[in-house]
Amino acid sequence: MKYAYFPGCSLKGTGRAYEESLVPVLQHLGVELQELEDWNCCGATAYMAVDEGKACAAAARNLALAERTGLRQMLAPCSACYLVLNKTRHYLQEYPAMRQVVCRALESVGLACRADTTVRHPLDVLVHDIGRDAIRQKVSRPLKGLKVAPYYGCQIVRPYSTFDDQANPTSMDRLIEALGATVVKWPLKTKCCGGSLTGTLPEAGLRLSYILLKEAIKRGADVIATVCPLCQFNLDAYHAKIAARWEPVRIPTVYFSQLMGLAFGLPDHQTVLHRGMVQFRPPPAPAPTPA
Amino acid sequence: MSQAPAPAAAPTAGAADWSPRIVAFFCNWCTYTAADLAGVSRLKYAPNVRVIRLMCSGRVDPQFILDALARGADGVLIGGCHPGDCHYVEGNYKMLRRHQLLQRMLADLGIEPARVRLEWISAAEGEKVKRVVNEMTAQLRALGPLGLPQKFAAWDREVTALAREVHARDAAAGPCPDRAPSTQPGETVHA
Amino acid sequence: MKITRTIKYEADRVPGFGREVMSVPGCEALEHCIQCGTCSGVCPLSIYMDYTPRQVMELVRSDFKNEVLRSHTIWLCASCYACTVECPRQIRITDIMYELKQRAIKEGVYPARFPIPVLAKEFTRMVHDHGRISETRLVSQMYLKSNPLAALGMAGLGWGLMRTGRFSLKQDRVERREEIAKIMEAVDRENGKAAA
Amino acid sequence: MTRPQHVRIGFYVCHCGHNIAAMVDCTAVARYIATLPGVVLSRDYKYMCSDPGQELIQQDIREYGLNRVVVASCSPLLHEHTFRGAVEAGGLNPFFFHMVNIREHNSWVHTDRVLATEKAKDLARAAIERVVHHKPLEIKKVPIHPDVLVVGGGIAGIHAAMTLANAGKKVFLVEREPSIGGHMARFDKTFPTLDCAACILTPKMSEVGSHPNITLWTWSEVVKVDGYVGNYTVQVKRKARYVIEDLCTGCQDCIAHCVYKEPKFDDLFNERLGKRKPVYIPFPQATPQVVLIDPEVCLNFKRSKNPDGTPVVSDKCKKTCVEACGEKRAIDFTQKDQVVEIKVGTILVCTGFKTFDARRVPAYGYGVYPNVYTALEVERLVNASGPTGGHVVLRQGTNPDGSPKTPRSIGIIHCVGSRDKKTNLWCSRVCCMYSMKLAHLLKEHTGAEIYNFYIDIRTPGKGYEEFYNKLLEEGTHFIRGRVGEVTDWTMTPEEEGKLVIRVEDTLAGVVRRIPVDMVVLATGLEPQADADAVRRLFNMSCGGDGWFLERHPKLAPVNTFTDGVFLAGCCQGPKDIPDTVAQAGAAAAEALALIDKGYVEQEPNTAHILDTECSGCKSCIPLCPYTAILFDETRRKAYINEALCKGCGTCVGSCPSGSIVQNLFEDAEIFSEIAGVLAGEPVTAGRTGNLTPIATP
Repeated sequence: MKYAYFPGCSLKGTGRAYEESLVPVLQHLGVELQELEDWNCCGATAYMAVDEGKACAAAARNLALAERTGLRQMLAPCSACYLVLNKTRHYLQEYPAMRQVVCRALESVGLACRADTTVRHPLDVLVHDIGRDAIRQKVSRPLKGLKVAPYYGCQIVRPYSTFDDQANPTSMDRLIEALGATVVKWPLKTKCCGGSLTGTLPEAGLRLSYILLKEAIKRGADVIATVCPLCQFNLDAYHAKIAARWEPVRIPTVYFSQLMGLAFGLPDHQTVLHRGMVQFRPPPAPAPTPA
Repeated sequence: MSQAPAPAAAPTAGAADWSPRIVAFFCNWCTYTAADLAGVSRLKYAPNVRVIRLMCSGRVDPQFILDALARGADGVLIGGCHPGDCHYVEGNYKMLRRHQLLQRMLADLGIEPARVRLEWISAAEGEKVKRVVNEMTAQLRALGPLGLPQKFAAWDREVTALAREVHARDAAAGPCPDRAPSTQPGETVHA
Repeated sequence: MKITRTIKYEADRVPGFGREVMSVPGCEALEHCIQCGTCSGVCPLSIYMDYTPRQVMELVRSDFKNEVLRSHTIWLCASCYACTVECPRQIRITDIMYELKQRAIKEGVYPARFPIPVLAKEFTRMVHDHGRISETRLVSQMYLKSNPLAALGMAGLGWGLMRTGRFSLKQDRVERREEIAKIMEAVDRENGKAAA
Repeated sequence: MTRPQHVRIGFYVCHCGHNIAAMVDCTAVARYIATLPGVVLSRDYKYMCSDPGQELIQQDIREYGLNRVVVASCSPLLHEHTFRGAVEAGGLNPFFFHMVNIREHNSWVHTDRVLATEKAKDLARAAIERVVHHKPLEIKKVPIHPDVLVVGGGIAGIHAAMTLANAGKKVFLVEREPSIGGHMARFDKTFPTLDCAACILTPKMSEVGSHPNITLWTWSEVVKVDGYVGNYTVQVKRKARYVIEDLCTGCQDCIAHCVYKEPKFDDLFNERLGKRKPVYIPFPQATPQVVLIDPEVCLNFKRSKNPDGTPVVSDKCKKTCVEACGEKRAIDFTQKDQVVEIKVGTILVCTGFKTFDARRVPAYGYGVYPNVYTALEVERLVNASGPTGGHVVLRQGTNPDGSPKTPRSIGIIHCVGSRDKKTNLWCSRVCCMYSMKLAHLLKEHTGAEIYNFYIDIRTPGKGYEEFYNKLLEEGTHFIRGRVGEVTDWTMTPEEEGKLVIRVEDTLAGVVRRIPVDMVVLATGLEPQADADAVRRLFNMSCGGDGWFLERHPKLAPVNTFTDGVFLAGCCQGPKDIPDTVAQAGAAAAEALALIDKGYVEQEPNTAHILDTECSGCKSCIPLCPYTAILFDETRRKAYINEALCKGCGTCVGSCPSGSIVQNLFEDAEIFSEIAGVLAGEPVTAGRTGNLTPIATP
């Protein structure tokens, strides 16, 4: 299995733990990734707010680069990238006028975009292409007794994703169960973490992160598992501020890929748990069962 | 939903003025009623279709279609009930079969398949009448006139000319007892 | 007691504004709004808004352009799309918010010293200049431009990031930067053509 | 073009007020048609369907010796009958008439007056060409079988059956559940009068059960319908009850003596809120008062099936029920489904609705949070004969004394599954009123604070707005806003342990979080899951929304496109009980009108075979779905039994020798119609530009 790979800016910056853990996990499962050559920022949610045409063009450049690889599918682990690239595909398919503007703009630098590369999320690939059985087979250190609150955030299931239920996604739940851990049921799986508002309007943004952390603790979770660099950042980085404003709600937040690496028994530099500001201390490995 | 491509109203001559003529055969129970519904709902569509009401799409004789084309229609639309919904159980299936056979024949004649269209439109689908008529009008506009009567005239002229030529040659060659009499000069093949 | 006049006159409307917004790709369904308030009911940020999302929808439809473009609501939208998927009339409310943000920026009417539009603009500039975003650098710039004092409060956060190896002021960039610039110019050109 | 000398056509184009005249230049059409050969007279007139309009046709026939009439006006489906009548009154055979549709198919759907006028001319010319070939025909009268089939034993079917039976007609009432009563039997009270549903329904139910003219078949389904108006042959499957209906007295001793001492299985009548035994009667007032056995759970059956689909009898049970039944011997474990055939002349379809599945709106947590209920569940909760004896207690939680929790605050969410493009776009019409009814009843039973969350309150009925007013007086809260979500996460201490409703109070313009003990979802109405199969069975149509389609939304609201099949109740669209009963009465009256006339007039559009032309190839024979085409072996010719022919024309369209003729749709008629619509020059702008535009009136 081989996919084009669009890391996005966050995975090279504050969300580097996501890439550092995801790539080895996928390799471990026999997935080959080919990083897009000279990719650019997808435009995220900010660019759309300034200029729709340019935002689409910026994202479409990456789709064009992906088409060049000849691989029909591209992996986009960051939720914002995943959403924006999918949205751009929809827009290019739905609105001929937009397609014309974007295609002409890409032509000016010798690029062509048919918008036919499928943009996939790692969860989708893991659950549907690789399958839980293959994952379960790779688990060498089951996360027995670990209570994980799966947190999907908003942008991978809304509004374009088709690989999971919009109201009650379960792909990460199934994945976590395959790792041997226990899934904590909570109704906040897809609630907003505050997005960039945690920085721009802390009063509003941090409240949302606070609710998530508080409810995860209340329902007995040991750790929150995320799929998005911004969610991870918001739930990990603002504990001091949240404690000052409301109450201390210390619970670590890690990427699902870090939990996978842990269960697969990958080395520390591939689970990169030290990247969390709230340190996640995994349960001790169970004693090896006699054969 | 695209608006009806309203035929140009400006009094300028030329190809741009041309607008297709479509003869439609609608079954009484589904499609004709749907067209009534489109009317009651005041949906707007292209004025290029002339509807002939039949009790069932199964009544559509392929000759009706050929006759319409031969008389100058640029396309023929047949509307029946959805499969399984025929008021007469399965007349629409019979039409479907005929349509498929006819399409093969039309292809041999060089007539584009889009010119003879079969659609299932239920009594509740006024919207679909509008969509299909507009689509078909736009498609036929893109295809251009079929112009069978004009083609017949041209073919007749050709055949007449050929007949004259043969006649002249025969006359020059003298009588031949083995041959049947050739076509009379000036006689047209298509009445 | 200070009183303010809240009545709206017809002259306060900008006729055609609603239609104009509804003609933008993704914004068409607004005409079907029944003002049920589901958008506000599910919006996690509606509790801070000056107009609820539902009110914004009605103000757009009724051509109250000035009120809408100056509202805080459009900047509070965190693009979580909850409203869009829950709307019983399938109105893409998030996309309408984007459209309104774009118009506010174009017309320069967003609230002064408000960090969100500043962030959006800085973000865009960085994509344009470098092709990629260096997050910590971007955020630092935003604080310097909107509220330098608040930047001081973020020192702890910066330290946390540094400690975990996630802080970097180095600008990541695309190799063929001229390609990005050309594409953006071409978009302007094409859009200009379309407008003409 | 020449016409046979004797043809004298009169042409009339109707303005229909402005309906046609605004888009079609009627005068120009009349002037043009006047130039066609054979046309003796061509007029335009304001309203052709009016008495003076019809009088005009009659006068002209006499005065000008017309022998053909063409009217260009609305759809023939609307007024063909009217004008045929006028032509007949004028002394002509009514089939020397043809109608041109220039309203529904022209003036109402086009926007260019010049092109619409040209189209009207083309269509009118085609009719002139066609009508020349018309022949005098005779309407056939077929006697009507006076018996009636009513499908569905809800309040619509009950009322219709009673009306017909009281008029002396034999009625077969077929219901697929074990008892009649439908949804109404499960309601506690009815709005706005608050009279008890059972008190007004049960007398009617038992009347049905004992009426000499009604054959009541419950636990039965219609499986096949053949024939046509006046003469339907219907097959009804009578599902095995494992109890012989005629022998069961309804004493229920078998239930008391069942080996299951306690009821253990989900009680569907009570929305699974209660339990029943394998042998049961669905509810105390069930009609007929006959028990039945559920082979899925009864110990005397295996869970496996015989090759014919019937459950395998295990004989493992002690059969205490049989013992209890004693001499009556009503229980029969070997009973099988039976198909019976009946003959009826008319059919009333009253198959009702189903309620929307609340799980389809996940934001409201039905199926996730136990204390979220559907309205139908609450109907059973507040009902004295319901699973809790009328005590409103929650599925989850306890009172301080340890008893099941009584709600202190209740949120009722309107429009669940209605007015929503993602589910059903229609308004279900009854939810506002039943929500207020439940608000009243819940308050009466529990004294709780009640919040109604609505998008719009719709109270269009007698006494409905007054009921709303009464609720306001009772102090029920009405919050205008569609609820965003129902969750159990908390922000404040008073939210702990409650369900929290998050909603915008759109009238106050603020977002609110309201903690409640109980949430009631006012689920909307939907077509039955098998509506599509049922409509095929009876040859009806469905609208795009899935409800059965009436023949005309205003003028034929209980008729269908199949003559002799009528609709009543919610199968045609959501409606409340008064409207349902009114419609059931109307459908019964329509059926009675047909029956008492004694015969149906059949359109004489049947086909016949020209003996001289038939080559005996038999290709027509398998095409006829009614086996109306027979083959005379001695003469080697096919012939049609016109009594069986329905007039579809399928055989005509495929006869290779052209030897089959369909009355009213003869080849010559259709070919001339084709020639007629195409005889004009193709319309181009160049040509239309020469026309003098006529000011729109």
